[in-house]
Amino acid sequence: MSETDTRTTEETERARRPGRERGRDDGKFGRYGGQYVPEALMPAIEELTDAYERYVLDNEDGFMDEFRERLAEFGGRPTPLQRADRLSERYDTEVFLKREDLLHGGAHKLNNALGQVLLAKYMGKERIIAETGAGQHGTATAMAAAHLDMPCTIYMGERDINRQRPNVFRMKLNGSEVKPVTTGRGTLKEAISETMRDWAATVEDTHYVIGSIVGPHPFPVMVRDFQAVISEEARGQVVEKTGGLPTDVVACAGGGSNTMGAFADFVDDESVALHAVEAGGSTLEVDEEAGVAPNSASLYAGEEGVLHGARTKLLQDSDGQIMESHSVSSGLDYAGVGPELAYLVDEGRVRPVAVDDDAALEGFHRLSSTEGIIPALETAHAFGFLEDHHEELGERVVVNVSGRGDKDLDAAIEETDQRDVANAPDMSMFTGGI
Amino acid sequence: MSETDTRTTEETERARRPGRERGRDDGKFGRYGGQYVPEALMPAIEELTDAYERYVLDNEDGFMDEFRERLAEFGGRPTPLQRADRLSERYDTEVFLKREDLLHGGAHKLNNALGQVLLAKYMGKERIIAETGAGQHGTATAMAAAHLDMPCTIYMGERDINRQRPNVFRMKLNGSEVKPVTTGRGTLKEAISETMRDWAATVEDTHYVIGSIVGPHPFPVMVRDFQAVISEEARGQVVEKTGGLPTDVVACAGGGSNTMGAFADFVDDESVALHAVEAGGSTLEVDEEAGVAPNSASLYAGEEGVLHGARTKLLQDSDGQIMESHSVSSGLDYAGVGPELAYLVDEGRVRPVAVDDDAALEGFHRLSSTEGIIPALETAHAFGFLEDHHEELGERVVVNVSGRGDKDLDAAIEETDQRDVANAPDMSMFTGGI
Amino acid sequence: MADTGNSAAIAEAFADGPAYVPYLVVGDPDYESSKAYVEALDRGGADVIELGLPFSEPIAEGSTIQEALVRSLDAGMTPDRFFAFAAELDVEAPLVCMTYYNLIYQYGDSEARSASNASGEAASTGPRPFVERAAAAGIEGLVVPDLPAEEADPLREACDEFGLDLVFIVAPTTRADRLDRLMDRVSGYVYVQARLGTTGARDDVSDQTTESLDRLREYDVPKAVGFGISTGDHAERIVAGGADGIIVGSALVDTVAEGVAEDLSTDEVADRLEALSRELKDGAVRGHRSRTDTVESA
Amino acid sequence: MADTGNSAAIAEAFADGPAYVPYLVVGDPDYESSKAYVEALDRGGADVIELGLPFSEPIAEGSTIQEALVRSLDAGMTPDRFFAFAAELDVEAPLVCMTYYNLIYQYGDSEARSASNASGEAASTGPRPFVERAAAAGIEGLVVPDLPAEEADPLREACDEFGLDLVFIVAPTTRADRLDRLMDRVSGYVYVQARLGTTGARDDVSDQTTESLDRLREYDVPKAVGFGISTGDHAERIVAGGADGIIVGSALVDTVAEGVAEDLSTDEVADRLEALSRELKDGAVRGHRSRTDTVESA
Ligand SMILES: Cc1ncc(COP(=O)(O)O)c(C=O)c1O
Ligand SMILES: Cc1ncc(COP(=O)(O)O)c(C=O)c1O
Repeated sequence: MSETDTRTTEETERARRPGRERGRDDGKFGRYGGQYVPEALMPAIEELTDAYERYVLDNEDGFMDEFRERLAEFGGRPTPLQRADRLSERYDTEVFLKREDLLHGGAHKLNNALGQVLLAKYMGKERIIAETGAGQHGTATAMAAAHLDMPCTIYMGERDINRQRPNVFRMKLNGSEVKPVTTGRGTLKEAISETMRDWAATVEDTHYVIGSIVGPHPFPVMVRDFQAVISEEARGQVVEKTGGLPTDVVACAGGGSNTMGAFADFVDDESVALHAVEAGGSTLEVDEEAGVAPNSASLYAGEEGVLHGARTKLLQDSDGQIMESHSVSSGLDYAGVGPELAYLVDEGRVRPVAVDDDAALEGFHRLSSTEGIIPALETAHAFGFLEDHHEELGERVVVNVSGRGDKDLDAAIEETDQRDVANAPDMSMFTGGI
Repeated sequence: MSETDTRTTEETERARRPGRERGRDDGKFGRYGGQYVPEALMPAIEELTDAYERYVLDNEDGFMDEFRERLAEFGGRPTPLQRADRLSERYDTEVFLKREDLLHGGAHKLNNALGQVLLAKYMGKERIIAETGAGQHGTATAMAAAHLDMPCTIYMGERDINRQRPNVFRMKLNGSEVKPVTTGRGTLKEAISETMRDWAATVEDTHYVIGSIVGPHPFPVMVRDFQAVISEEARGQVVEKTGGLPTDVVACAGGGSNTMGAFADFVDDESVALHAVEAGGSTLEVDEEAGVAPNSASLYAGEEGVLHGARTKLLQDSDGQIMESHSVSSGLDYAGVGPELAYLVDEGRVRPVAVDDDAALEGFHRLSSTEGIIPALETAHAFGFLEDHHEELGERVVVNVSGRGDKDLDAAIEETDQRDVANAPDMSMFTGGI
Repeated sequence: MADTGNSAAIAEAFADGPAYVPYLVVGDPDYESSKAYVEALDRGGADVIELGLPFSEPIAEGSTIQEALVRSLDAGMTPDRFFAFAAELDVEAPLVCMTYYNLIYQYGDSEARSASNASGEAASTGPRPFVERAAAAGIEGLVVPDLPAEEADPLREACDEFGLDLVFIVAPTTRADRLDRLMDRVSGYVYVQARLGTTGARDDVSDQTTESLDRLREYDVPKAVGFGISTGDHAERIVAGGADGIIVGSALVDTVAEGVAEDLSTDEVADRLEALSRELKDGAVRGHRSRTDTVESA
Repeated sequence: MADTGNSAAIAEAFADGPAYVPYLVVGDPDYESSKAYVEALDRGGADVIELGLPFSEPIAEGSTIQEALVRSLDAGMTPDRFFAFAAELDVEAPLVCMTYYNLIYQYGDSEARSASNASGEAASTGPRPFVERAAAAGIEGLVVPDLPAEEADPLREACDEFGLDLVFIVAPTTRADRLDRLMDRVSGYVYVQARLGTTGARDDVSDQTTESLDRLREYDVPKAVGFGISTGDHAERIVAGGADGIIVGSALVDTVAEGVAEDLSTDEVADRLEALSRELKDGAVRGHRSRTDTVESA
């Protein structure tokens, strides 16, 4: 507890959400978690841990109040819980959609980015850095930084920059500097290294905004706490609408932030089944020789290891080298996963499921054409799951719509073109891109 | 009104919003409005008028309740009213943003599209048609139609199709048929004619969803009533936040639906100044010879005439031929405007202002970089107005953020490239498009 | 108003036998050819000629006529040139102008209009100057497809002042209460829309036509049926079904468009228009005869 | 643990005079050249040699070393080849392996691991097999940049079991409480990070170095300063400032990279590495001498 804390315990996050204690004290989720970082970053990590405890957990200086207010006003919270009429009919079960796609920026990413940038402000930091792969976390961070008037630098692999130009443009419009990373293969992992490098040199005045529930403690708990607003709202909404808890909650999982966000307040409700849907990519087989796993199913198919500051489940070869992962959705394309999810899977509390590229694309077209919501390709995996597994589900299912698909139009064309997607519209005029 | 109406008057729209009586009875706003349509459509118009009165005004069968619930759940209402910290500082006045950009689909358009598609369902129609120019109204209608399981055909000029491929793709994803219109110049006006043509042949089972407060009665009042939720919410929100009414409400105006939506419930508050910001284009001068007005300032510079079913203010030559209008934002690029706005301008209640392309682009970059919100180019005009006219405004200004700018990234690059936009970021890597 | 029109010539055109009422867009594809075409209609037996004055937003037209309107506008057609054209025409049939209300409403002293606009007041010339000018050019009637009866009183007054007929369109969907309102204001003839949809040549004869004619029987204004008539056969059946005249637009405009597409000479197109007119007129006459026969044999 | 290390050779390297501790990535740019390069360091006067075993996600490295790690991985480096390399080396200086924790943690019986995974249980070989194998290959110490003291106990135990030193890095930002925790677990020498930032050759000598050395004075484990040392001059000043040794990485890796870029012969690159080593070593010796002089003249 902080010395300047003058609020009653009722007002603090700890008191409000006792179900979110996992990992808060020591950053450990059973065997997972921890702080595997270079010594130079340890002080920053400790400073952040302290700030997390004071501002997030104890609401010092009214941090959480301001956070929630900004999430509401700037972000557009609460997002609705919508009954999906046609999916409900199709699966003969009540399907509810948690509409994170309606959040400012078009995905749940802002919940976290806004929380961290605001926290950096409370900590007196003067600069924000972040890495981004496809650009979703980068755009969310750039928006939050502009909103809170913080200079911001986003590291992005050069190859990703070329593939995700609209997102690069959005970050620049929001006043962020986008630094191309030219080392190695020019993708997310090099961008992460480069951001770490920047942080290691600038920790004193800079905060590194990590984009999912990964990385060293306190990131996994902190990002979870910022994203937990999803399940906090959804739980209240589903109870209000139906008078009871859902039987199932479904969310896609890359790093797992929308996933833990959607699960957090349901973990203690033992009757609620939690399904983490990972990218099955083209196949779950791995090519050890090439170091490639053509999927991103680290919960389902990964092994314990240490990556980017935490012990968790990873896609790695037998030496411990990290595999190149793959998914039709770049936002799920990550070889690791949040340590809390790894733990909850081992505990049997969360069920990991892999949905392959084909099923995800069908899910994409199904939600678009029958519900009038074009989902992100990441999110589409959750709907691929629904189609394949609906008979295993109970009578009231909440699916987290983690983001909208406007960013994915080009990819959807290309990927739909490459295969026989049964429920795709005639897209002949778009062959070759938009 | 209707025979089956069993609700108390308190529940009806008429009773709830007496301030919205203008035009309801006869479709007239002073000299403006009316029903200038081919005889074949008159019965449809009369049927629609009847349906409007029963379902919208009298909430028959709980239409308005369902509409509001779907707007909330599917659309994401209420949208926030956000204080814009940095603009407030810049202009030394409290600036609040009404965040219609957060509505599903990315613009206020859905308020109307959802209302009309739902109404068509209540009327027993089996098919939806709509015209679209840049594709904003088309995408909103396609979403609403998918959501409500109504077959939908969108007419779009061939040239517009080629310029707005992402929107075309979105409509197709939502299951709509997009029919290219090849007559004439292949733009919005030909698409309107073609939609009218379809409607004239199919009125019995088809509803034509008009996209703004234009067209014959009851469209102007009906679309206004659907969009009035903007000011209904904003008024409540600003009073709750500040304890008082705003001094000014600002909205861009093309056809004027976000405009009237933002103004509706403030019209009776005489202390509130209402500013309708039109596209000044490159200049307010017109080229009579070529029939081109390089702007879309029909309220500010237009003359009374009859277009697309209503008497209103138009950009026309001295013969009465409609001018080709122009704006950097395709959604404002329309030679007419809603008759209610024409009336309110003549009455002195609404102040029309023209903001040119350059100032709009600066507004676009300003909001993006200082507030972390990338606005639609249409919306950007309202922020161009703020910059140029803030000294004339009172101490509490509400600006309607009618839509987000994701759809405009290409246009923003091209247009920023063509001129010296003082506050644009370095965009050299984007020269030539994304 | 009902059956007694302002224009004696139009009344006469319907007086004995069926009236053949062809339509062309003035200035399509250019001023001079267009004049030759209209005169060919006259030679082909036109009883009344409808002249289309193009408006930039023709919401009531099929694509055939819309394209013709664009051709004419692109070639520089204006209301003033239209009036000059009408005045120069060498035809026997009375002329009816078909156009959209905005052109009628705006016509007049454009300086006065812009002055009133600058002073902040709305312009309000209204339809009178247009009608006055039309009358001077020899126009005897108006059809305004986007002007419903409810909005028509100012135009009706001007027409009466200058002796023009004002033709209204009745659609298959027009309900009884509206029918009265229309028939109260119509003069010259009523334009019976043969089917739903917009203009354009079609091949069948619609049931809707018969129903419409039935509903109109009690009103004794001449009933001219239009929308989709393209052959002598059609014409015959429609007149046999009770029509007092036939209005033919798209089939003739198509002929002009063919001339443009195939780069035919003006004479060649004019000949085709004349021949088609004859066929249509003959069909109408046959239809009328068969009706009279039926009546007589009854 | 503190000052008494497990490796006598490492202790000896720091015993008299300053230690020159060069670093190279094993297998950069290929196995054989790399061996020649490491042996050149030895000839150039290395007292301890740090051998980098490349990991695919090297979050603590500057771009120079990151690129070298990629070159080595692309050329097929694995932990087993690394150990073979170490065993084959013909050098006098004791060897320290620098790598990331995941490679240490995963090493072992891969069949056992995948069996345990298939059975649904997490693998838990832990660091012992790696350390055992390292010891067998002649490695006498480990540096693991992503392993903080808090997570280091299992590795510390394995190192003690097999007689290896475990080197920790102290950063300018390391706070006092953490310093104690680190110094409790360190052995062999402590790696004093000269400045904030990641590895990479720089030109100046940082104030942060002096401060760090001051803070470490009370702990009597040897202090080797690294990060950014690239010339004999640097080396001199740093040792003069109180360091017991200098660690040089990027400057040497740069030399290897130059060889790749300019397509130099292995011998040429080896010669340059040897020469640079000599310069650095000499600088360190000069620095040490000046310090002794100062002390003596004081
Ligand atoms: C829409 C969307 N959903 C899901 C993800 C995956 O991230 P996480 O698993 O952290 O929610 C991303 C990442 O970019 C995303 O953009
Ligand atoms: C974002 C946005 N704002 C404004 C408009 C203009 O329409 P209206 O004036 O009817 O609000 C459009 C039309 O497409 C739009 O997309």
